Amino acid sequence: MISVPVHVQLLLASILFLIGLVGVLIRRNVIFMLMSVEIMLNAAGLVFIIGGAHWHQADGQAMVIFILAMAAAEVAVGLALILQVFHLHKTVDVDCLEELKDTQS
Amino acid sequence: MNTVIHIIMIILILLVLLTIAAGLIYVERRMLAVWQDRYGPNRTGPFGLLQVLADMVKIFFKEDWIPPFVDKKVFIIAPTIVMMAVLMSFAIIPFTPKIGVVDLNIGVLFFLAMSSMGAYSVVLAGWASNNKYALLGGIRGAAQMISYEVFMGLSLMGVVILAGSFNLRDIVEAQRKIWFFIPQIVGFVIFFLAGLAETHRLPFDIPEAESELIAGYHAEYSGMKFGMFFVGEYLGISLISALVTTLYFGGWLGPHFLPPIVWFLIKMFAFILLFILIRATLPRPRYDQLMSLGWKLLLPLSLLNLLVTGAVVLYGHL
Amino acid sequence: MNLVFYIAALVAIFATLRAVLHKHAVHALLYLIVSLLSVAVIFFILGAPFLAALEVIIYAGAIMVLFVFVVMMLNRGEAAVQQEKEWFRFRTWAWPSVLVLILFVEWVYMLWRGSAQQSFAGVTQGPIQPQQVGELLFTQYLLGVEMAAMMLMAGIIGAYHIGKQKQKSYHRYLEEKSDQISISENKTQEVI
Amino acid sequence: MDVMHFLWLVPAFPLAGFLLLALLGLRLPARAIAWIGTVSIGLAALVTLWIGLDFLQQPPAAGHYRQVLWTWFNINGFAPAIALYLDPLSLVYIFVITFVSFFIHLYSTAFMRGDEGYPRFFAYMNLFVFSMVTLVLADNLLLLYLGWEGVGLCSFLLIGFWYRDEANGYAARKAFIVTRIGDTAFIIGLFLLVKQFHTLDIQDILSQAPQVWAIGAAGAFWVSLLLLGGAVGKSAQLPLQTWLPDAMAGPTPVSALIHAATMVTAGVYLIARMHVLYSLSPTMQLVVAIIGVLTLLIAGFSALAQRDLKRILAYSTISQIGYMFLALGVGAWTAAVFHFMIHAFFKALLFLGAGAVIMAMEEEHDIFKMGGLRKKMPITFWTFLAGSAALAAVPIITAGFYSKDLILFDALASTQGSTWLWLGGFIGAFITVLYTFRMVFVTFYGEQKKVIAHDPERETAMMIPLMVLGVLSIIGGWIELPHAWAHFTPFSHFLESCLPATQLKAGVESWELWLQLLTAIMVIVGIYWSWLAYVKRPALAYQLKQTAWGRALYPFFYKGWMFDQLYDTLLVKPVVWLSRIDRHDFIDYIYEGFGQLNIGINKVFSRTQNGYLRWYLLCVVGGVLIIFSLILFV
Repeated sequence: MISVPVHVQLLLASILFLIGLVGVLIRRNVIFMLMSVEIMLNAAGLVFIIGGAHWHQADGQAMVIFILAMAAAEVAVGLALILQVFHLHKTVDVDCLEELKDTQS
Repeated sequence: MNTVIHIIMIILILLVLLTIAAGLIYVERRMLAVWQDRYGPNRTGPFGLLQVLADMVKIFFKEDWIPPFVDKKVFIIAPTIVMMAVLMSFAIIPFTPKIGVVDLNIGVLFFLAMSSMGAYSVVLAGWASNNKYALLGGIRGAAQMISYEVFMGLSLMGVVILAGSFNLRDIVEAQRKIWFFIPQIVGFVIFFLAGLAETHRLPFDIPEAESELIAGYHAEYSGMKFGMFFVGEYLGISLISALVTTLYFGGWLGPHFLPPIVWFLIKMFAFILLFILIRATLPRPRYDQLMSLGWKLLLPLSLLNLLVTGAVVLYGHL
Repeated sequence: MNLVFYIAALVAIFATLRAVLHKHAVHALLYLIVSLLSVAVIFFILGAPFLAALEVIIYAGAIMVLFVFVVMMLNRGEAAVQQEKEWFRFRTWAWPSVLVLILFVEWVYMLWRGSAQQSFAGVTQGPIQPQQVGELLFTQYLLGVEMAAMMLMAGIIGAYHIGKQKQKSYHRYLEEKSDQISISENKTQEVI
Repeated sequence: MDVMHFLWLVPAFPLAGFLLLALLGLRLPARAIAWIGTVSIGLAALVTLWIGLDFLQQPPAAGHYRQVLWTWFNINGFAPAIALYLDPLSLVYIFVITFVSFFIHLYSTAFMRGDEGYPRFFAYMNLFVFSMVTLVLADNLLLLYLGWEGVGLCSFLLIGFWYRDEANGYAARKAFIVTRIGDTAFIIGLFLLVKQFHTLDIQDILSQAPQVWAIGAAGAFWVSLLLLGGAVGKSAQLPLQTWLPDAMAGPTPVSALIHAATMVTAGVYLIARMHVLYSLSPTMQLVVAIIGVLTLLIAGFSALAQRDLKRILAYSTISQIGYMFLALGVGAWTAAVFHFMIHAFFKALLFLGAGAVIMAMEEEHDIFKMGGLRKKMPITFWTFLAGSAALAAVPIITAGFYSKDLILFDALASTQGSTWLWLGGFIGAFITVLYTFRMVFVTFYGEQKKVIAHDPERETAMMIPLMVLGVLSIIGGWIELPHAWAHFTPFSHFLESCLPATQLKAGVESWELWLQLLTAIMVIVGIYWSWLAYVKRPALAYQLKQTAWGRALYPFFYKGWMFDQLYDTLLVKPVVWLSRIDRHDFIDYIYEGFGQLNIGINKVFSRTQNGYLRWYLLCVVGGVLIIFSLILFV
């Protein structure tokens, strides 16, 4: 197959992960935040695949299947929440959703 | 050297497929006419055979107009997705033991992946057109396609269990004893229905229903972009027919007096004709009827089929 | 094949960056789909064809369609792009970016130090077949599969319940009737 | 099919009854509650009877039957099992427990009718029976301890059953805390045993102990002392006897079942069960005997001065258990168990009769405000008289005579016995006669001072237990006749396989008849005196009270030899005083400082909870960054 060094492969995964992280941190639109979370999940899956390929074991792939299932469930609930939030607040701005703050400060 | 032959084969298959798809425009119109007791195109050339050429010329030279209110990039990308997805899917079809683009281990999954990509063309075309009919069509199309994809995949798994492989060549080889449409008759019916919905052919052409959505998601398209949707649909029909042939009807297998490729094409054309026959005969269901048929009947049925198949195979192993 | 890996990696990085930074939701989603497809290619190259297919079918094919759906349903138009531009200020992205950059530097340092200490060869063995993954899933990780199934069920029910909007009847008569029903329900709950 | 396999049903039925009542009790009608509560015990009693008959017909080869249900836990090879162990000793106990409980439950269905805590009462009672049966059937000391604490809990719950009255809650807490002192000693003893034998299996310990310890060894001394502490607490013996009179705050059936018939004799059971340890430590055995004698005297004198019907019975219970301890102390194991059985019959009977009287008198406890009930309540009177006669050990015709006489004889004639012990027991017996018949005469003779509001004799459910137990109090003793009369001793013969026979001094056989004669005279004299003082010439008792001795001793006895006051002065007051002067001690400031610190930190950190999701995420990233930096560069 390929002979790319493992640390280069991991570098790709970490770059993808960090891009996702940046996305979560800098976007105020909830949909974009959810997308960025998906990017991060995907990058984590990539690490599993790299590990599985490195040691030539199927466990990594099994883990990624779990990640897929988890992502599917999470996105379903998350998008339903976004719809409901949009329905109530007429906005997708995450900074408007700050009712859960400590009132004393 | 090998690579060169490979590339030549890919180009040849592409050409043949596009020709067939274009030819199907003529075939469909003629056959519809036969079944509806009229003539169909018969002016251009003998039996109207040159009608295909005329249509092609028309499509190519029509003004390729992009409405000003659309989202330009997405509007352009959308029709190419469907073409790309369908043509990519053909890569895994083993026409004969020798002819075929790639011998992929996960062939069936690759087909499913590509068909799920196909959903985007409908959604994006509908959304990019910035037109409420188109958007409705797009939403309908997306819901229909991702719903039917579920049990399309599930119904295929019966075949996969019986053959023990995702590889289409292995599946064909596994049918030397018996064609899978006999043990997998339920799976075959479900797959065929799902194929109809996947290609949004009549009677499941709800995303583009002329009578209610004025052509739905491709209402704003014209020229070659429309041509891509148009040809893409015929390619889709061919793809489903080829897959049904491969998965359930023994692919190239057949008595030796004809070469394998001929057997394959005969079976494939039979199913294409079946598609056209269904279009000619059945009325369009309502949208909610389509969805409840899928989720409430086909999904449990395909799960049951999968369960029974798995149990039988397991029992056989024991 | 190494070349394919690098190309796919570059495409993935570029598309992901565009997806994260794009102002337009649908375009960003398209970039994200491209990114997922190229990750799928990388999966394939790394000897995980099964997961590559699943990545396309589930991630790119199903999950992203849900996103597109929601974006289409919200349908916020050109004003949304303006708003995104407004939100996207130096003040917003400077600090997070610096932090993440530091994190990145640390990770790179860690990866390189690790690779210097220990020579990791690239992948040379053949791909792992779907059969192996399936056997593993239904033997060693059976409990995990069951739990994933339960989680999906919970996700479906939760999504249905959360996403369900209250039926709004526009007919005066029907509305009154539904009010009455809700009052009587409250009463019965009090009695109980 | 072996009948013994159904042994687990004996604890299972009461447990099932408890669970049903605890979960559904509030939703069920009173009749169903009564049925569940009583029938579950009745079934347990029937299973016991069935097993007992089988045991008598074909005794198991080893003399006992062991049923392992499951392993409780396993830590480093220390694996106590949930196992039931049935031998003659435990058979006698579960027989008495289940049957007496059944009759008391039956009685309670009528006695407690209309009480708002009806389901709660039966739930607790069933839980008690379950715990008691577990205690008795336990195969190892840890399971025994579980049952031990279970009965303690039920005792606490039932003493404070009418918890709205503060005094009842106080009595419940007192009982709980005082018995807890003994239980603490008990569990320390268990620790010692585990350290020595690495097991808590009773039979293992009993078989290994003689090999490990010589007679008089320090280990045996300490273990038996600590176990005695537990037994003393549970059985209300000196010096932990103060809780039992107050425990009469609970409903009368509870006093009958828990504080007379069964739970308080758990200490006797424990010592009889671990008799090998006491045989190895003669000093401790002597201590047991002395405790028994002292207790029976102290409690007897206290009973003489009480006015509350139930408190008389409570002190009498303490005194009778003192007899059992005396028997244990002189090595008359079977005599102790025999007296336990007979005592369970007549004391339960007396309490139930007292309950009927109190019910008729509208919650009046003072015997001097009753009187003349003989004609109005004939069944109660005659059964109560039978029970009193058994308590006073009226010769030949009552069961109490056979058991108490055996103890007195053994106190003198056993190798560990002595004249002093016998004399104590004898005086105690005389006092017993006095206070018993004082109670009977004052309550049932004389003129009637109060009208009967609610006649309990109409309640069949209350009268049947009285009659059955009355009959048992009379005939129960005939299964063990004195040696001097005949060699008919099936009871001690039955117990022989698990309890050694009493070692008698040489040439004492002939004394027995003389002793019996002495006892008989003493009883008759005692009855005559009581009759004289409380029926013939009531002024006599009053005059006696007015003498210098009477004025000094009467309040002293009335307050139970001032033990409560003594403990109050010695223990409670100093602790209260210490805690009062040390109310704001420096340790509190440390904790308050922690509290203040927390509040301050909370003020600082609650500013970070500003509701902005992205801010939280940024903090997470910052944290991750710090952790990575630490991993990489430190």
